[in-house]
Amino acid sequence: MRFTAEVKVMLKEGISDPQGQTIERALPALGYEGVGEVRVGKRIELKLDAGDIDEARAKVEDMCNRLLANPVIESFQVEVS
Amino acid sequence: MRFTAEVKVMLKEGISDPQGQTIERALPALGYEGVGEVRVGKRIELKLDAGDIDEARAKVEDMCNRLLANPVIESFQVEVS
Amino acid sequence: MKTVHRELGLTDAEFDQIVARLGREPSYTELAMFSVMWSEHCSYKSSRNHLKNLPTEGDRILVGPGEGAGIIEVAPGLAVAWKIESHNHPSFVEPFNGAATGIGGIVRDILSMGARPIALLDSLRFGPPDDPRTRFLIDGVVHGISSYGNSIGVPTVGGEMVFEDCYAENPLVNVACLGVIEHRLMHGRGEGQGNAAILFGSSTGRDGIGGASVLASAEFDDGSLDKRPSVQVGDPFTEKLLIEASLELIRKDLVVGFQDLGAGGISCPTCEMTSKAGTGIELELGSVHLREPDMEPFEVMISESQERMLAVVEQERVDEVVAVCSKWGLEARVIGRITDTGKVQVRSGGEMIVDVSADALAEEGPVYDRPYERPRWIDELQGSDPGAAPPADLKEAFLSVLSSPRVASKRWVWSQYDHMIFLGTIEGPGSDAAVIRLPDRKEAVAITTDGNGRYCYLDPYEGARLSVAEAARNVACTGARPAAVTNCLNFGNPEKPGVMWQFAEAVRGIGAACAALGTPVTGGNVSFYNETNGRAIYPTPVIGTLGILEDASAAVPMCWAEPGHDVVLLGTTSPGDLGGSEYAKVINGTVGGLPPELDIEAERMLIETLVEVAPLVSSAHDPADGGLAISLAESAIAGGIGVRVDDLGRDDLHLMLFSETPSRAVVTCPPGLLKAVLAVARMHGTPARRIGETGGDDIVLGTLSVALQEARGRHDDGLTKHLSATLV
Amino acid sequence: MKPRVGVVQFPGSNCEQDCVRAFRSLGAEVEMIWHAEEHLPEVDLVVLPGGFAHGDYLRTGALARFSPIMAAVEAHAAAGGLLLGICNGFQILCEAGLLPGALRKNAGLKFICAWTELRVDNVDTPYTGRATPGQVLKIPINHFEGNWYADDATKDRMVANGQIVLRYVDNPNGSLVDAAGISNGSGNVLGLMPHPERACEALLGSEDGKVILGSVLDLIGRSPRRPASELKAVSGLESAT
Ligand SMILES: Nc1ncnc2c1ncn2[C@@H]1O[C@H](COP(=O)(O)OP(=O)(O)O)[C@@H](O)[C@H]1O
Ligand SMILES: [Mg+2]
Repeated sequence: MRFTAEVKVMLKEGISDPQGQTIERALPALGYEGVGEVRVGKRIELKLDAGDIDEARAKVEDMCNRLLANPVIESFQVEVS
Repeated sequence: MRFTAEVKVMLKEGISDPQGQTIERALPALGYEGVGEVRVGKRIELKLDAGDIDEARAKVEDMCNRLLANPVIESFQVEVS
Repeated sequence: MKTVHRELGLTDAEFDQIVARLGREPSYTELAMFSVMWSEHCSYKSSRNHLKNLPTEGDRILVGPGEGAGIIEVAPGLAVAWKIESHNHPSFVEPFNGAATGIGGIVRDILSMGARPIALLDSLRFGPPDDPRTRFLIDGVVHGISSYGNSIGVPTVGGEMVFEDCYAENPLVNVACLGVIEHRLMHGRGEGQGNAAILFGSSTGRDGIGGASVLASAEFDDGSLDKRPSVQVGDPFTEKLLIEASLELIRKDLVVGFQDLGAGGISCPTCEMTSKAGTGIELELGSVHLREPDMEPFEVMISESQERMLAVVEQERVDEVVAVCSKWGLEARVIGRITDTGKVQVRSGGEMIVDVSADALAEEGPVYDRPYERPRWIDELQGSDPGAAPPADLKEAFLSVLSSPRVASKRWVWSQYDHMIFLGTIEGPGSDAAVIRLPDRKEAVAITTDGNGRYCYLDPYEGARLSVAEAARNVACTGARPAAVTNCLNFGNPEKPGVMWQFAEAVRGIGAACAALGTPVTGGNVSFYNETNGRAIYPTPVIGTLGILEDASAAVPMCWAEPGHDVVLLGTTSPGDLGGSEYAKVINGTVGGLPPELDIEAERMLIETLVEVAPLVSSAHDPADGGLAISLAESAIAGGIGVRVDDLGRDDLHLMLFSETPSRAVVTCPPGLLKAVLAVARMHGTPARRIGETGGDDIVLGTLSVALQEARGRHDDGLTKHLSATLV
Repeated sequence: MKPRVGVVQFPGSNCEQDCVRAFRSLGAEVEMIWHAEEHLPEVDLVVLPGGFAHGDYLRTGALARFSPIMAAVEAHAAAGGLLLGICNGFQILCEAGLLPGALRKNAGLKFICAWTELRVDNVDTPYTGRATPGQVLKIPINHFEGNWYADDATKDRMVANGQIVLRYVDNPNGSLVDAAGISNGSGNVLGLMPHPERACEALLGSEDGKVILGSVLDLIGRSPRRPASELKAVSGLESAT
């Protein structure tokens, strides 16, 4: 069966996020007040074959640990459908 | 009121995505067969003040059009909660 | 409290020393500060006794070891800063950010002297490149350096990339930086009672807590990859702002003293600057600009958040300083005042939580005379086969050495680095030393890093001398006169007598060679505990030599300019010099025997010769890894011109081609100038003889003949063919 | 009268000094313009230099277009004023809509610093007057995001109009139609990824950068007051986007 997976990769809590901070600092100048806690991460979409949804999820999580995310500084979330 | 927004920015359909392709090419060597259509994009989280959820969404969409995405090559999706 | 100090990396004896010094038990925050300031990384407790014997003085040396960087006078009123740092452990844990923050750190060291950073070198060592984990490390490290260095607009103009099994679990990432004093030399002194201490740059977060004590001063084991909270993320944009804001503050004469925040966080500049000035400091922790609101005082004091500086400023200038910082978009806050107490005193919420002598933290750390002993195995190693056996096929051997990852072209690396910005890169990556013209001047400096862990493994004293000689020779090949040395000493666990012996021998070798060559040591860095699971790296001193060239346009390239030029070998080849050579390793799979013997006086005369023949020659390049054959091939490939060499002596051809005898160089000149070149060499007592001529489409070395095209192909893809496999 | 060149400095610009040096060596009077200013001084040519304007974190040039000076830069260009974007400056021009298309990550997903050869495909622009048709220039590139993209209609129109002014002889980054430098419809705005300021001195490896920087100074020299009035419109297109 073919599944669609969506992977969200974000920097772990406590790891500084210069991208998010830079955007946050720039927003007021563009007329957006009251915006905060901006964090920037990655989003990966893919399709894969698996016997069932649990196997698909396990496979994608495994890929995240090995390739798609950098577990030293990033955490990830997987959604499969 | 404080809202949380999640913005997904992906390359438009039809625009080649070398990052996605590189991952796709790397996967078989790591033992993952049958994975395809890999696309890599950005995910931005932020918090903002707005009167209601519609206003919040409109604000974030406006930010996307002006800053968070480049309409020439990217499309975006906004979720507010 | 009884065991907390151990978690912080302090020994029981060190803890007792702290209690005795204070006359009481330290507070937790005080203990944390002692743990970073007394760490190996910050206090040099195991190395001090040896380093103090290095030669450090010379006519051109304006500032020697002990400050952010050495300062060397290039011409009257023109001075440069020069320094090297290691970021080995962080780069193993998180290659991209580890290497990136390594660049950030060395750049701030240079900046702290009031110098604008204008060039970087990266000296890298990894395990064999065909291992996937190594490929991941290489890609991360190179990308980290490129992304940080390129963003801050400082060119990376050269370096090294070496592969050995011993670095597989402990890669070395050393980075050197060159700066030029723009307005005036700054000193890290916290002078003037009542002056304000201003912290500016990034906010302070939990990143890198205990980096100096936990990451840089301990061995690795399998659990080390979990030492994650210590990982720092670099922000090159803020670093760029920090550079410009700092230089503007100096240009406007707004600061009294100035220091970067690196290992040890706020603790480090506060105690060091006041200890040097004989003053004291009072800090209000509540004034520190925090990234995370709920940080403990000890975390604030030792956090190694990147991209921060501390300036000491007269009260009347505070507003102007804040204004300059905010022009550059940087937060700047007064966090304390200079006092006359000789103490670092820290208040948090009205309570005094730190009250210790600045000297105790900065100057009076423990100093160890660690026992050392020549290890037994070294005799067996030196007595083993050096690997000089002839190859089955000479041509294939030549191509194998030429395409070994260590010798092959590093273009894959340096094409990812901006190496041209500032319009000063006269000779860039690919040459023996980079030649950097100083901004808006005709003077240039030549800079290089060199180290040979294999030689040092066979004989650390001789290996260290050879590294100093090679670095000086590389500089001299460009026509520059070697003037100063910075060094990065990468070793295993100093608590092991065998490692300590390697260290002592290497330092002795560096001292001897630097003294003989007249290149004082202006500073450096020691990185111990380069061991994983008890296996140490080869002892690896990396030497960064800087030379001076009065006229940038006189720089000598390493590539051949024209066909029909005479090829002259300076120095003599000892055909037995194959111990630890690239040939022995690649062809015979051996690292054994003795390294080549260095005659330092011959080296000195060769360097004199190279400097003096510079106006006469069209190229100069020294035989190093791989010997004469490789050196000739490199110049031919780079120039796109072949070569014919007939006069290679009587010995076995492979010995003549691949011996790594030091104190040699190959120069080329138009035929009309041959006599003049030979005469200069004779005057300095350097053996010199014409061995051939440039030209044609082949590399012909005696009976060996290879098409230039084929040689180039193998040299070009020797490294990349390993890397391209599965990199993402 | 010397041509007057204004180089805009964003906080993270890093090639601004190199541009100043190169233009000065060619005889121009150069001043730096801080990005937070709202007005341009009187200059004949505005240059957006290379670098990482505001860190380039989200996308290159994404934040820079909102710098206060950009409104004045846009007005300058709209009035036909000369505007040159080099590398990051080119990326900013695309983000600001002053040039069509967008610059994506290099196809090889690596930063590239290397010498390249560029063919001049249109010599009828303010920036290529010194070139002969088809002349090949040796000028280095230095970027991660130089892979120019535009939709088919835009691309075709630009090719037909001669707006693809410079092309790579050997495409290093995947750029559509090998584009290395493009202009707007009226030709007064040029953006290019290669760095001509790094190629104005034989000692550094090439003097071909003078062809581009010198051409625009020549043009200004012929008509210092209103260089825009001399512009030869490359086509009937008013604006590129
Ligand atoms: N990591 C690196 N970064 C930048 N340049 C490098 C790197 N590694 C090697 N190079 C460049 O490749 C060339 C060859 O290096 P190397 O073999 O160490 O030279 P040499 O034998 O003269 O010391 C040098 O110009 C060096 O600067
Ligand atoms: Mg050399």
